[in-house]
Amino acid sequence: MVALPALLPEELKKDFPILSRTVRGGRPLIYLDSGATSQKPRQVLDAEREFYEQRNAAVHRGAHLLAEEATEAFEGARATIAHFIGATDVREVVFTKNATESINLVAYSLSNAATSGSSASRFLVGPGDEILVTEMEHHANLVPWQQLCQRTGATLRWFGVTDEGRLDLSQIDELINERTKLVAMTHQSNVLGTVLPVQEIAAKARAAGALIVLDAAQSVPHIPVDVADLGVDFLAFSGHKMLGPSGIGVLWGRYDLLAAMPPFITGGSMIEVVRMEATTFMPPPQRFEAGVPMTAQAVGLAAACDYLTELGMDRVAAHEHALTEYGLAKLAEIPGLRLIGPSTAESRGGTLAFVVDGVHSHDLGQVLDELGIAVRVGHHCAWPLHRRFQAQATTRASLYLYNTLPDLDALADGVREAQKFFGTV
Amino acid sequence: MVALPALLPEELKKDFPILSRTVRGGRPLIYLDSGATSQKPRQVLDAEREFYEQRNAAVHRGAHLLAEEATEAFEGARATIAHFIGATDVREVVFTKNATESINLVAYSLSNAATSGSSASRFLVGPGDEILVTEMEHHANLVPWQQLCQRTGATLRWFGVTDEGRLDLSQIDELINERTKLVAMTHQSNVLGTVLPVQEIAAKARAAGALIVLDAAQSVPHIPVDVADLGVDFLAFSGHKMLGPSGIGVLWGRYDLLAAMPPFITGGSMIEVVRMEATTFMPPPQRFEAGVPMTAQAVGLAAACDYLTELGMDRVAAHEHALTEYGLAKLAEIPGLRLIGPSTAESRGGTLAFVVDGVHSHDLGQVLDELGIAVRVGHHCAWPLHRRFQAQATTRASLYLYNTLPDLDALADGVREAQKFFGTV
Amino acid sequence: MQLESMYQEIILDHYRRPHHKGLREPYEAEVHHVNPTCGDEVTLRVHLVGDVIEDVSYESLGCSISQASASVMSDLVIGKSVKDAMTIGDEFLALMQSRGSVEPDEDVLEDAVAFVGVSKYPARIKCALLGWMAWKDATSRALETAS
Amino acid sequence: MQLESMYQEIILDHYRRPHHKGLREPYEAEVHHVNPTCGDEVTLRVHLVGDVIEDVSYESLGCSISQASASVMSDLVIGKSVKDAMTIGDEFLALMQSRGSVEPDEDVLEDAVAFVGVSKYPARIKCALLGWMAWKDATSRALETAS
Ligand SMILES: Cc1ncc(COP(=O)(O)O)c(C=O)c1O
Ligand SMILES: Cc1ncc(COP(=O)(O)O)c(C=O)c1O
Repeated sequence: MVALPALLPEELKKDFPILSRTVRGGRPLIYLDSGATSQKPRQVLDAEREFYEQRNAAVHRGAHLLAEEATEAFEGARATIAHFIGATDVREVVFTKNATESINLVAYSLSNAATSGSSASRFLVGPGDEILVTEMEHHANLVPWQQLCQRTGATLRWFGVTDEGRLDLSQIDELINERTKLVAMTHQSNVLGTVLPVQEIAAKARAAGALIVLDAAQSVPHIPVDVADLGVDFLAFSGHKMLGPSGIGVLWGRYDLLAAMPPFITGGSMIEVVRMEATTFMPPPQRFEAGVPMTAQAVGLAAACDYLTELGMDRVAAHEHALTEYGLAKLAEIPGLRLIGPSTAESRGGTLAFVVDGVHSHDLGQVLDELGIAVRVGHHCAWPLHRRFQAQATTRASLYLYNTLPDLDALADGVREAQKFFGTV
Repeated sequence: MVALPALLPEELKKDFPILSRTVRGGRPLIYLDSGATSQKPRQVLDAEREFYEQRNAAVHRGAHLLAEEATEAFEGARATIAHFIGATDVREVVFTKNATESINLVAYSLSNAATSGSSASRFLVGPGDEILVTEMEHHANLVPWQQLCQRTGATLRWFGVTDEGRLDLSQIDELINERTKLVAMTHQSNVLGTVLPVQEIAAKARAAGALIVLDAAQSVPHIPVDVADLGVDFLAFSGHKMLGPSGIGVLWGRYDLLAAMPPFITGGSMIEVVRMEATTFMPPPQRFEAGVPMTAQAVGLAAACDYLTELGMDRVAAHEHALTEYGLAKLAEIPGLRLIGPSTAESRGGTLAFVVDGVHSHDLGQVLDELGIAVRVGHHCAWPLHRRFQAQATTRASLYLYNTLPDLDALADGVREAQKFFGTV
Repeated sequence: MQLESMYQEIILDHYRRPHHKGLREPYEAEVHHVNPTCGDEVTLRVHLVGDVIEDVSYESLGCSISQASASVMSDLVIGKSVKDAMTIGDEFLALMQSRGSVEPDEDVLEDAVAFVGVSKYPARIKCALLGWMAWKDATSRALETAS
Repeated sequence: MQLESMYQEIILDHYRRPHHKGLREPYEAEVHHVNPTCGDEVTLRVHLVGDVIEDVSYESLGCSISQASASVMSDLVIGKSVKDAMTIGDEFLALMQSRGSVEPDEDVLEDAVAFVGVSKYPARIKCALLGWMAWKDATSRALETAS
């Protein structure tokens, strides 16, 4: 085992209280399921608690000191998060409960355009129009678009995936055409690890006049993301996958678009004037943040951004890249193991999904769990992609900044142990 | 000042760290804004933190020990919360981000029925149908219904409010008719304090074949609520108003209805089978919980329910009733103060809204804030109700279990001080 | 390792050499069940003669637990009356929900007692129940068709 | 109490006896602005002659700060050129966003310097700006109509 210069210091683990707990049979926990949700550093938990114990109040609604301080903390968090993704206009950051809601917000706003008057006509979608996705999408970036098509009569189309686990761009000029109203794609696949050529696709989509939604749930936590560079219109991610609390997500959107879009969830704090007969709405981001928001969680997520910024997203990405190279090599040595996804670490994140001949992923996961190794088994909310690879289920190890080379050694050893247990080697 | 036997011990304040902080000029904080959001006891903050530090994982998705423990904590929280509101079937409790989303969930599920096939036909709403609300609704229980009408062509109608701040039932037999598809009303007004005769209205609505949605955001935190008794179909509330974390709400719904309703937000963890062409959905509650949920917040909310249950909701209600009687008497002594809402504590919660001649509520709130007293000023997300009372804005003191008689003395003294400052007395 | 308590030899045997597997004629009802979290699936047919379960045939894709459980289930219910088989099914369900705290009755459950270890792993209980739920569903449908 | 720093006598005077209040003819543009958090509202008209603000007239409902600010604003802009008035408006906006950290220029802002204390209370800044925003909006519209 070599210590690679790109790696972050192992002491990082100490910031994460849960990583020092033990699991089955008193074994230390080896957490390789950050693609599902990440663990939280003390700094994030402290920030949330400090908010509750010192400044908790309903934001944007009160004139008293606590409300003032809470609003400042909340809007300060918005600014920190905006800065983290390179958004220069803080009003472009909308808080949601998770990436799933962020994507649904766009999908519902589009169908609401049908009954929102002429100012929303640029968002109209209907029969003959096409929504374009990919076969590697997480259900969160697939089902909402199926449902939008069901509500409006539009047609869903999709990019295929190559055997290597890359997006199949061979049909792009047919797939993106004048009927294409919206292109929704993932930035980084939560199964394959593949990073998509977003700028290239976005440029064609923009030329065709389509809106572009990027599911950045697996990229914002792991690589430097700058919305100004990507050329997309909307970007969705979740706090819980990037060291932040559960219960918060973000939709970033271009201001001119957000400002013209009909609302999604309606209620308090997003209105301008309310009469029994009719209501008018605030500009973004308020228009899309009905009700008392996830205030403490926004503060926690901002603390997570600060933590990541202090480490440096470049270093986080380099760390994961080094781990990925090492892990890919380790897994490649195991007979009977088939990787699903690119076999090299180029344009690829630290998500290692695979099948093992003769050992179902549920059984493999069970053996690993017994060894203290937490991985995910199943279709990882990407069922069509699994069908594409004739894999009913896969085992997925997903890495983050607190993982180490020994974690990957343990994974490889665990896979071999499962093969022995089930008598396939 | 008398110590009333119904009051809870003052030591309760010690459970709430924020209540020992000081505000402007080093004055102790007197928090009278719990109607906006409540403060959190240490027990709730500890439960959340313990979850993050020991059991955090994505629920319902992993097979490893952490995922198992996290799922158990999350589903255990659901059971605790179900029990707290008298629901015998835990599957009837759906987690949302706040009461606002809970109400929108029902409103969108109804409009989605239009494109969800014959199995959803009982939820169809269209031109000629009527949605019935009240003039005292919070925007969260008004705007979503206006929007549903806008999407479907149905007509919004509403109950008026009497001068005493009670619901005007004189037109009930005309308002509830065979065209009424849904009745949405508040359980307890967030301005007037008025508790509505829910059972009486629900019985008529049910006889007319209408669905009944109860906004319980201001009742569940303050009085014993038993869904089995109320005769409603849906009930919505928020965690943050009942000692729980921000970022979590609940929709309770009758199982047979939830089981027949189309989904609202779609994505991972709510699906049965996903193909590129089409998707089928899980039964409730999963069908309505797309994406990684607010896990830690559910655990925190369950801890809040435990805290309230240990005190006893009867005692909480009695405490607030005693405070309300005292506060009403105190305010009645102030010349130039006009209460908005019932002047006695019967069928009324601890929400004291008023206007003071010659002192705008913003200015009054400022004086109170300077004295360390946090109240809310404005329309409190109930703008039509304020118009009804020709009040552009009111000052609202809203009580909770940690308030005391001296808090109300301070309020009354503060109002008089503001009158002096602005020279109106 | 505690693995042996879950993967008892009986289970691994059924997994490697499942009984009654394959889809056969005749049948009165066929169902397709899926475990939405992992994608495991089973297609299952029931053939009734009067109130006796004459045959249960199935195709399935899934982990050792779900495969073995379907095999054990078919052994247990084929040849029994619907009523008796349902009783066994209820007993198995109770075992699965017991978290390892009940002593399974070997006279009733036969090879299915081997699943006692599975009941300690909540995420795997659904695997063990997949075939049983499919059988229950198919049987109710077959009874409906008959009546 | 710090209240006196916010509610300076000048402010209370304007609040009790607002200048230029009432809606008057002629005007080129009328706007209605609302503060959505508290419901305070103002209806405001602008009358231009060439590029000079000949009159600003308004009706408003709201707190002392919003009322006094509208009154002070009308004093400041009436009779000025649009350009000069906009400069004063920008100066006032900067003062409001200063959190009490800048020394306001009394030569430019006149009575409006009294609002320096308000800038320390973020929730009240919108009150102080309500009339100004309405005036700015109405003026742009009046200019559009003219061109
Ligand atoms: C009566 C009532 N209904 C609904 C709500 C909305 O709750 P939330 O903002 O938590 O969604 C509130 C509180 O703001 C309320 O007081
Ligand atoms: C690629 C991708 N998109 C979307 C999501 C949805 O995120 P959430 O469940 O937090 O809404 C996830 C994670 O579950 C994901 O991996």
